[in-house]
Amino acid sequence: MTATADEAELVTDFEAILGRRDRIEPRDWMPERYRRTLVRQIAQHAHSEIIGMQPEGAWITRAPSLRRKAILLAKVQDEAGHGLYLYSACETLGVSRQELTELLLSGRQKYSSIFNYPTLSYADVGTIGWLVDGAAICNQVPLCRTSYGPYGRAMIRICKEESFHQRQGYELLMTMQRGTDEQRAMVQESVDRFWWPSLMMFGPPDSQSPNTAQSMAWGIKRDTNDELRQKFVDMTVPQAEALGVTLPDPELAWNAERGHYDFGEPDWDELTAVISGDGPCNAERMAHRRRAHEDGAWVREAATAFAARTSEDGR
Amino acid sequence: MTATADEAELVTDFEAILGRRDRIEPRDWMPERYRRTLVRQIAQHAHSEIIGMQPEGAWITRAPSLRRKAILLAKVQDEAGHGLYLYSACETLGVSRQELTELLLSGRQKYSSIFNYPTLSYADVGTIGWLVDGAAICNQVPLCRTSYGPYGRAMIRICKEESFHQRQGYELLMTMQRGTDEQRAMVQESVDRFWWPSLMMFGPPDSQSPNTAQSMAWGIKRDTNDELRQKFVDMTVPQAEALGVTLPDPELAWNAERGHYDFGEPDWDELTAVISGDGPCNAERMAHRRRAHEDGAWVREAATAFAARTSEDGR
Amino acid sequence: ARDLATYAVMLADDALVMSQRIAEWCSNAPDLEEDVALSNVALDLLGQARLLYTRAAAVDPDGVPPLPEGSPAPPEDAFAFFRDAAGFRNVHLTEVENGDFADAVVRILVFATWRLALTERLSESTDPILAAVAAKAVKELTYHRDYAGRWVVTLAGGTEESRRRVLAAWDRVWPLRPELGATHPVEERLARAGAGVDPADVDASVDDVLRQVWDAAGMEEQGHRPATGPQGRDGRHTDALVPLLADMQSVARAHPSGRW
Amino acid sequence: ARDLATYAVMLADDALVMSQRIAEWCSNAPDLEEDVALSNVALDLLGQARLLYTRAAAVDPDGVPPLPEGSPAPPEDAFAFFRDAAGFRNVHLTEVENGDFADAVVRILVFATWRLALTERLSESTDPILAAVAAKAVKELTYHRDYAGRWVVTLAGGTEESRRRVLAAWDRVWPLRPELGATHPVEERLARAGAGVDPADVDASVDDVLRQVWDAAGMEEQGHRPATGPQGRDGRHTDALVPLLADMQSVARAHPSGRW
Repeated sequence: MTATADEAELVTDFEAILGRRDRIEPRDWMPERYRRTLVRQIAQHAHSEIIGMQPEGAWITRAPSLRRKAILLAKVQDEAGHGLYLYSACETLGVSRQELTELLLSGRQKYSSIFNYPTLSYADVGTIGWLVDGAAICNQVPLCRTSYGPYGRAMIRICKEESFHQRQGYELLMTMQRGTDEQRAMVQESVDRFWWPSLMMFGPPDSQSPNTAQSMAWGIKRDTNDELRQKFVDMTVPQAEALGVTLPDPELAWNAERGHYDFGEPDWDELTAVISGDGPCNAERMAHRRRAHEDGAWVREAATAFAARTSEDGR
Repeated sequence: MTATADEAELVTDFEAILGRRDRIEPRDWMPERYRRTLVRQIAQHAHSEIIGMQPEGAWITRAPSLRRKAILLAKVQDEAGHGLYLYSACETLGVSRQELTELLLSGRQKYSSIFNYPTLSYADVGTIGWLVDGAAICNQVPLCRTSYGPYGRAMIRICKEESFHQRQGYELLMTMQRGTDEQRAMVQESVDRFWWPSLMMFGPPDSQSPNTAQSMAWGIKRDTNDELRQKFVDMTVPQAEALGVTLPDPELAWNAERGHYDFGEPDWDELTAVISGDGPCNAERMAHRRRAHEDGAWVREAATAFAARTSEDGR
Repeated sequence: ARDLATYAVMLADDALVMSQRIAEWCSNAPDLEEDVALSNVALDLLGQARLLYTRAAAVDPDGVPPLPEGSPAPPEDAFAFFRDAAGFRNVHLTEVENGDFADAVVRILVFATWRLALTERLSESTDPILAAVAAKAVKELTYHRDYAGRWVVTLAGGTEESRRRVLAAWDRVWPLRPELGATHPVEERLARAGAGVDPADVDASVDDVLRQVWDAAGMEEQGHRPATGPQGRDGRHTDALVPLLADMQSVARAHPSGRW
Repeated sequence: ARDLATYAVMLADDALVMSQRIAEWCSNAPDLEEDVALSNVALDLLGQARLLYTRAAAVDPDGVPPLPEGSPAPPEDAFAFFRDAAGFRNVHLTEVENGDFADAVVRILVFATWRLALTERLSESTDPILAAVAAKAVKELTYHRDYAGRWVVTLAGGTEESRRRVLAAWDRVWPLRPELGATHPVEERLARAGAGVDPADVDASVDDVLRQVWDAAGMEEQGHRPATGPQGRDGRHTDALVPLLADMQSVARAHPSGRW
């Protein structure tokens, strides 16, 4: 990349890299729309990790065994860690964490709609691990091969941890299924609440997802929403059977012809409502995040002032 | 009372009223030291009602039956009401509630040391009713005949409600004693914690209570600390037996000669420590009160501003 | 009978959970008078809840949640202490966290206005007990509504800060308003039978009362109001109910066969 | 054996209750890095608690709190979830409410400095398991102490507000310091037997470390320190422990024979 190289040449190089499925790195030239799309996607992912700490984090203090408490605490800690990797990946695209935080807090950038649903029992900790992390993994595994280097590398690390979380969630549900009748009822009730929202995590149907084609061309998306959703359903139905829970969809059935499970249509109006701010917990999640951020302002200011002073002192 | 009447005459009149056990009223002349002693005593009593809402109030949300929740909520509400009467009585002596609140919050006026002990189980709600309200009643019944009219009348109303609370507390303990072994253990553990602090509610021994003589002469105290303490012990021991709990004092024994129960010496150093701020919950109680007061400042300001505006508007 | 009992439990749960939230104000109010008044509101609602649970248990004894073995607790306590969040039927407005004093009065105003509209009609229920409970509640709720309404007007016309706060409280409370007008199938069936009230039938009159308060307070009418179906009435709650119940039920559950 | 088990429970309760308080910071810290670091501290302490409860149960199986009938919970959970406040042996420093971030770091600094001094000696305990648990804890607590110490110095030398807040936090935490030096009879007997540590023996070295932090932070030495005997070690607690336990134990107790 030199100052004299003209735009067309840069685009050709860029597309050549994509063509051979190689990675774009921070110092490579990239089209502004590619950069902006990536920033939005990575930031939304990072924000989801941070907001996602809340629904599960609320159960750390109430975990019903010390072993489960340790597992959950470590998991939520991992989510904070994922947020850190992803904000770093985003910073390589020239946006600071502070800017991204402002975009989250002002509502101009989104986070995954799934975290606007409440967690009402300890079974939800298991269900989130199984279904929500499961759906996240379906979404994310292809992103390990995404065209932007820092993002792909962050995803590799994240996916490894997520699949660990998924197994732990499933194991919790399995254990509860071997417990009392009340516990089994808790598990079923939790799965009933999370099934449809999990399907919506893959976004609107392809017919209503206009940006998919461009993202796939850029190699920052590898499969369409509907493909991923189908993959998730196919993966999950046998797990539900092994677990002994019923997925709340009467249309769910094996289709031998397609070699896939058929399933019902999610309530897309609900998804629209949740994305536009009218989900059950949108206000609560944002208020929590804003409060934590505001409460911590004096600490961040103190750290900055202290760093400035000690570097002045030449210490 | 005229402008020409000289001091000596006023004092004579004042003492005549005391002499015939009649009441001093707000518009009567009174010696400045009498007024100041009364303000201190009534304010301390009012503050005790307000601070006393905390240790019991913390259990309202956790009351183990709806009936007990209603009883406890009504009781703590009564305490707020007692605070109101007593601050009003104090205001007739020319000190505003706001001034008194400042004196409490700055630590210049005290409240009863008993509220610096924690409440650790629901049995404490019963024990506070039985022992703490019981001790308060011993202290307060004589004050119904106190020389200052508004104070005496407030005490009549308060004592009536307090003895109702005491019966409810005792009844809770009785009920728990008919419950499980664990509940009986809770009751005993609670009585063990509250017995000595209850005895200390009567203040230091007479030998170390220099102001008692003057207060008795003024008719704002009717019995000495030790007399009241003895009365309380004599009243309480048979109740403890009926309840089936052991009072934690090996020296406790009937003295046929005196016609009273003998009992051990409370740990006066502990009382000194608690009064001087080193009790188990002093910091917590004051911090709670200050926070509630500060959190409510904007509401009080709004009410004042609104009242000023509407009276201006002639509405 | 099952419907009637469920309906009584819905109304009882609203009252109990709201009472629990208001009771959290105890010793935290801006002034002693407000401590007394808020305790009063909490006590009234607690009393309504107890009568309604008792009615539910009388109508449908099989619907009372099972107690731990050896527990001597009365039915009202079985409802209060031995159900999990998913078993509660209260609306979200009653369960969300407290916020500041402006939230408290806005929330009480909306809740009491709505519940008053329901209970006024319910006092003519074909179920004589529900009718009697409702008739008693009408007086209480009128006081709650007027108390909260006065404070809303005071805060709106007080200082800049109090106005800002009361408007912010409206913004937080208002999204919870639509659920109050959503009809649950049980409510619909009972309304048809003359034993209950369909909340949709009082929705407009609730708005009328609230509009009067807005006018008196010089506030704009609240806008955006997304449609919603029953939420809490179907056992779907916010996160906030879980810690509320954990706290409320902790002693009762620690001593499952305790006697209080 | 009874003494050894009691001693292990004292140390375990300190770690569990402190861990529980620190875990409340989760998703509330001033920055992501602090969220990660505080979770780490909480996790380390939780791990210490689990090992110590398990040791206590092995040494004195009769001392394990009784579980509800049919509960498959391991001993560590019997200790954590099926004791009431009066059964807990932790010091008050671990149980009081959280306050702000300055409280958090001051409290962790004091706690970790004290516990590090204890565990350094305890790693030479005649009980080989306690010694091993302590040796592992030494590394963890060193990190906790250094982390908190760095923040105390940073806050003291940051802005006016941060300095004011860290000084206020010291004022709140300091009254809880004397209890850390008070010797419980169990500790005394075990120290004499070489299995435990008498906290009085490390009291001066704790002060030395804290003094270094004060110096680095340019703060005055803390004054007034009323003498005290054991409090929490004897089951005498502040009000703050009760809601902490109500929350922590709520799910386990709601499902007394649950399997997790």
